[in-house]
Amino acid sequence: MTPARQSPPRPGRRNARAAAPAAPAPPAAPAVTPPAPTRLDLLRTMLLVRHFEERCFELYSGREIRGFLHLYTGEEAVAAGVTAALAPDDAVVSTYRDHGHALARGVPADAVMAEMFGKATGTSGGRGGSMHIFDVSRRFYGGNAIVGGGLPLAAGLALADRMRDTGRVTCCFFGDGAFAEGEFHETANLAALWRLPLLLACENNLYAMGTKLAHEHAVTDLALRAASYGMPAWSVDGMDATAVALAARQAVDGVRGGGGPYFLELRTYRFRAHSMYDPDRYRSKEEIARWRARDPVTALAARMRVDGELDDDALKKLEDLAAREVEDAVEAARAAPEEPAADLLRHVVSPAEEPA
Amino acid sequence: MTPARQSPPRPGRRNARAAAPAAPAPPAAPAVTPPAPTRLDLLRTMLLVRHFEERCFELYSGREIRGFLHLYTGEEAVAAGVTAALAPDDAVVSTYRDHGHALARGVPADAVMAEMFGKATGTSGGRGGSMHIFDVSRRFYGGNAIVGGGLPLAAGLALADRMRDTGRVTCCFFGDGAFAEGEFHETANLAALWRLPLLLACENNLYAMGTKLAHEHAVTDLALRAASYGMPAWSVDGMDATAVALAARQAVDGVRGGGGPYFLELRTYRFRAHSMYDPDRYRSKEEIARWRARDPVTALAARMRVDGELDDDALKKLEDLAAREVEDAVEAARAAPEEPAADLLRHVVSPAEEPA
Amino acid sequence: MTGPGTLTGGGPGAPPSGAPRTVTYREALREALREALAADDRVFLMGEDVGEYGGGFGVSLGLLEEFGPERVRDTPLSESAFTGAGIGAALGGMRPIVEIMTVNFSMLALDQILNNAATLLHMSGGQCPVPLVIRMTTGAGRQLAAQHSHSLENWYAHIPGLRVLAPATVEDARHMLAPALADPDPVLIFEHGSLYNTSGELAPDAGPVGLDRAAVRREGRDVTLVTHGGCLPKVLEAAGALAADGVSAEVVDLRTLRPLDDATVVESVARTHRVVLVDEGWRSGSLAAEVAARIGEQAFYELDAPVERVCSAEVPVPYAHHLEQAALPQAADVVAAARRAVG
Amino acid sequence: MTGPGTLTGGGPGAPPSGAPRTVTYREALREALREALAADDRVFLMGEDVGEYGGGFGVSLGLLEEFGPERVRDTPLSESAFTGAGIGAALGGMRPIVEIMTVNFSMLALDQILNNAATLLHMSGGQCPVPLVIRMTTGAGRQLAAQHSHSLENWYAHIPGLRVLAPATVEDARHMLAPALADPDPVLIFEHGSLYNTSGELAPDAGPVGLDRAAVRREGRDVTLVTHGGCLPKVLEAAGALAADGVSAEVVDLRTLRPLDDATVVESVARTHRVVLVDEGWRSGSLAAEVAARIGEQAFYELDAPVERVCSAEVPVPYAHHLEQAALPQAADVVAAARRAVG
Ligand SMILES: Cc1ncc(C[n+]2csc(CCOP(=O)(O)OP(=O)(O)O)c2C)c(N)n1
Ligand SMILES: Cc1ncc(C[n+]2csc(CCOP(=O)(O)OP(=O)(O)O)c2C)c(N)n1
Ligand SMILES: [Mg+2]
Ligand SMILES: [Mg+2]
Repeated sequence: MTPARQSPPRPGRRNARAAAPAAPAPPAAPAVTPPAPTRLDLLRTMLLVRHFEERCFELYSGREIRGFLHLYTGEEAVAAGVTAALAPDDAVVSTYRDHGHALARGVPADAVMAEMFGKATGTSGGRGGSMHIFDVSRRFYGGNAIVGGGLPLAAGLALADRMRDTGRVTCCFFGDGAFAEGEFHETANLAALWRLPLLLACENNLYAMGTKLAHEHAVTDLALRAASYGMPAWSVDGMDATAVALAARQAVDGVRGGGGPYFLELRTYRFRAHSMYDPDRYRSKEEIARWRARDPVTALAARMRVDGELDDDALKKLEDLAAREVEDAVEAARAAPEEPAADLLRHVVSPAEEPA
Repeated sequence: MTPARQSPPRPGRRNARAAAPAAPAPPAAPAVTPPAPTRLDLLRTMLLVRHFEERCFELYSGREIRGFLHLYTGEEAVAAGVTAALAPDDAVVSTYRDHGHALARGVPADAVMAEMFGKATGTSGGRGGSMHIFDVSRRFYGGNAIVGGGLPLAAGLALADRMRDTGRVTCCFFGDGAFAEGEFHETANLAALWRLPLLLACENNLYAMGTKLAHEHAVTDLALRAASYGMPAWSVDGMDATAVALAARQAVDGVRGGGGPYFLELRTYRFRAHSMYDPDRYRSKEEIARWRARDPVTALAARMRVDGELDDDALKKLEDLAAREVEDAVEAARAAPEEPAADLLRHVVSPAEEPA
Repeated sequence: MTGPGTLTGGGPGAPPSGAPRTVTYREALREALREALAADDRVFLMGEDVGEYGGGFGVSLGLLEEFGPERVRDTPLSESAFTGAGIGAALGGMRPIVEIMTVNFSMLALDQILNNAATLLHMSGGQCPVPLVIRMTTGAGRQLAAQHSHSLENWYAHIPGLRVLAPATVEDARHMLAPALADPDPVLIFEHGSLYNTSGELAPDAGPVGLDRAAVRREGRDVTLVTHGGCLPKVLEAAGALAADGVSAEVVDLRTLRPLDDATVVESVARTHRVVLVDEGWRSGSLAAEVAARIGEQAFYELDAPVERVCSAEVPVPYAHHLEQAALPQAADVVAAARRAVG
Repeated sequence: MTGPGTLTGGGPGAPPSGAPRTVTYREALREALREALAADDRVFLMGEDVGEYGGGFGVSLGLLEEFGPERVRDTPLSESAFTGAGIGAALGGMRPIVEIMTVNFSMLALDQILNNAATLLHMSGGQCPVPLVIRMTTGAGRQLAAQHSHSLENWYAHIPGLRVLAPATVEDARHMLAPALADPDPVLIFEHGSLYNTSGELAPDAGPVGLDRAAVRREGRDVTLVTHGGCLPKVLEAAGALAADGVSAEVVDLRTLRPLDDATVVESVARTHRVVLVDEGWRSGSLAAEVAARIGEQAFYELDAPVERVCSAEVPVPYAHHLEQAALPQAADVVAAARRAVG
């Protein structure tokens, strides 16, 4: 296909391009998978997410963040490893558990935190909150709070790239729970049928809210089932950031090379409750402790230490940097202005274009 | 579980049992699969369906039947073979292409035809038409015109039987097109997870309206994909009534024995267009002719003839009987009264119970 | 997604006879469920996280332990399939109660509700009544943003064949379920998320309530305020404020949104001649629009002023507290509208 | 499921200049699609059977041959996925036109339309406009029974963030698509099934029409008849009958159901002082209810009689011809209501 022509704006008609940010034009050169991340890169990302999430926990208890808050603690290796395989032009679609994805994708901590404070400087001007972080400049198409709701959307982003032959990849995160929704199956079929450049990144953390995997699925081997759509599908240890990064690179390369969709089952665990409302009655302390013993952050740091890539001082410095970035974000969010209530009705429809 | 207690009707409250037909009470003895059908049984059923459908074709052209009309011609072996494996207490859920299922299930041709004439003597008092044949006395829970819409319903009927341990089976017919809808996948998972007594009878006639199988599905081996839910799943030659009957008996026995859901892919072909509106542009004459050469009715008759079970006279007699039954149904339908328009609002809600 | 604050567990089974008890809306719902499960073996509760988790909003906490996993049945995420399974189970002789976590997610089950639950009876010429109860949370006010804050009971109230309930009081939360289960047709129950933690008194000897009539929650002479569900507390607050100011407001709680008891509304308007409709739904196409239309049809010559509507702003509900509150009907808005009406 | 009668194929590309042409509603829609596909590479059509079959109702017949399978794209049965894919493709820079075969099946895609298409712009603080067009058939009258005969455009008209169109004339069928595609936000187009075979004149030089204003289809003094979509022919017929009887009826075609051009309605009512609303939706919670509410709010002191509504009976649409016709608004019902209004 030839690149899309822009039809000229019609005088007197409403037009997105006048006011709202235009959909980023497809790149002149096809997107290319970035070089493999170093372990230090991965560790940095994971530390930022970890500090961010744990700080949010406190802020929620202090009532500075409200609404539903779903923390990513324990699953950091997944976001860090998968996003490391994506080019800046690739797209990401996320869930309501989206801070980790957003931060790993490079959305500034400031903007994410401000969003949770409901401030004008937040990624969505305070309209989205924790579950709806967006940053189109980084092709981060948002936290989606309908379980499975992001999947068709991601297929559509991939379809646009396929039709315009951009070489771009769309990565969609979703959970083991979402795999049971019809949306997953319809999307998997569509993507495989049309060979869409889509990475289906399934975060299997063994629970959908309080429902354990064996109560969600008749067959719990999700990769095997995904393979029934005729797409490559692998299971990966989601507590091992380097393993995730490696698998993700291979999958993204396959997708980018025209191999159609790939499916990754990232086996992980959330250390905290489903949301801040959840008393976490359905999991035993022992089970949680067993998984905490495999903490992806300490595991990676430990391996780096063994290999002489990291010492206590260096780790301390990294931790401090992460903590500082988060603390700065909190301070900035606290100080930031609110959107005026008079602007309540902004962004319901795009602003009308001024008559020419 | 103990059998359900009936709570006494509350005076002054609306109550189904007073007016609408009660849900059939679960049988005292567990349902038992009937003896295997003879080839003659199968032939009789198929002839009835064939004559019925071809007559409907004419009646539609003569404007005596209206609305959407989806004919089953060519697929008779499926309905005949599958329903032969069901006990009277088992349940059936159908699609908009439902005459064949209904007739094979034993719903009187009179009542089905009258429904298509929109008459008061029709199975649904003329309110349903061709796509919505119901006969609860035969546990025929209706033609459903939302593709895939009957599947969750069928799972629920099976769930009721599972919870009450009745030994009954529910059979749900649906097409290759429906297999792509999220409803199929959600239902398959639910049925397999809860080991529901459900027979998933997938009529793969290679087309969903004008869309060929390869444009509907990334992987066209439907039985293989159904097996990914952990249920037994087989492909059967749907043009061979005895093969269908045999496979259906085995599947129904497995389901009834507590094996959870079974999936049958019945490979068949519709000889006529999707509906009476369809000019059938998307299939070649040659393809249709190839399949017509495998006509399930003539194929079975031919085999019976070779085996000395049927001669020309006997076949002629069977044909005449079927034709007569259909013709009687047409005459009766023509003569039948309409529901009074004053009764338009009947059956929107159940009639109020008279105060005690 | 999950329930707030302190959740009391099993709670006392039979109320101590004598004095009224104070219970929360959540506890009242739970008692109703427990009673229904105990009374009839055909009744079971099914939905996402109704069991081990205790219900997305904590309503069914403890019931799994009491009635077991067959009758308090956790489902996979699959709103269409498990709602449809509830319809099928109802056809099969059971009396299912399906919980959809919130009305937002019920969009995924709407095909089953509209095209099967509400339609089977008619389409089958009366052969297939569907004695099913579906419960769901509705409404905004807890900063859950645009995909978790809808009020779409008006859509369900549009569908012939359904009965639609909106318990706004602890008493209705406690006593609407039994008659809903006795109804041979599908009944939807909308529980406003902001009500779960409210509390009220329950008479020890109260039985099932009627489902056909609106309730006058406060009597008054000058203006009629009509509302339902989560707005009732705000409207009562507004009526209090108006009274302090010499305006006597009557408060009508619709309770049943389909069939709508317009007689009670019209009768009140015929006395007050002025009316304010308060509805958390988006204004255009709100339930308040239907009530306004009926008042116009049935009480045209009784009206001394235009019907006033106080609805939500037409915006996907924003997260930030001040924006969300600006989007929702407030007691002050009701007071202002009532003042306009009484002129 | 499929299209009726004679379907003209590709048809002439450029109209012969000069005189107006008579075309069917179906042909007008097809010409609009062809023009859109030719004008902008970003535009593509996607849905069940839009390609090889020629469209469930024959609208897109011939376009596959002309534009190829990438741009006239048959989808598997999966309303949620392909509608959502349309939303995503719009975010990705395309200008998709999604066809959902009928509004009945759109229930399966409603979550995507409500929670994504209509909501992304707001939820993202303005970052994600969704320039998507969704077309679907609506309405009853062809004996398709209870699962194929809904009129639910009122539900879509309830959703902030959407624009909802109901072309009732050949001209609107031909010329609403281009401005809909130019709209940066999601636009839904409802095509009434009974209109496809109707025909009308197209001026050779007509361009895109405005999407913001209702149209007065006939001028009159005594009573205003307000309608949209498939009811327009019946209402014009009623106006003719009334005229023969000395009652001069003005006919307003809403055209755009969201945002609703209440100004045109109110202006007309301010002249006629009497109004009948005609809407094929079920009466309770119909679009007519919203129009009635707005008239009550904005033209209360202009009304000389109660607003009349002529809607469908509240029943799942029955198959039998006489029952179906009894359920739907008829010209005679409109005449009777107008007579009541003019008293
Ligand atoms: C359609 C829908 N149904 C239910 C919910 C409520 N809910 C939110 S998260 C969740 C569990 C999802 O589990 P999973 O997909 O495994 O993701 P996880 O939370 O484990 O990351 C549920 C049931 C919802 N948001 N959307
Ligand atoms: C949800 C839904 N989408 C679309 C349609 C229109 N439609 C009716 S039948 C049909 C094809 C179904 O194909 P399949 O399941 O293979 O059954 P078949 O007609 O071949 O027996 C379509 C698209 C519908 N009725 N329901
Ligand atoms: Mg999970
Ligand atoms: Mg088929």
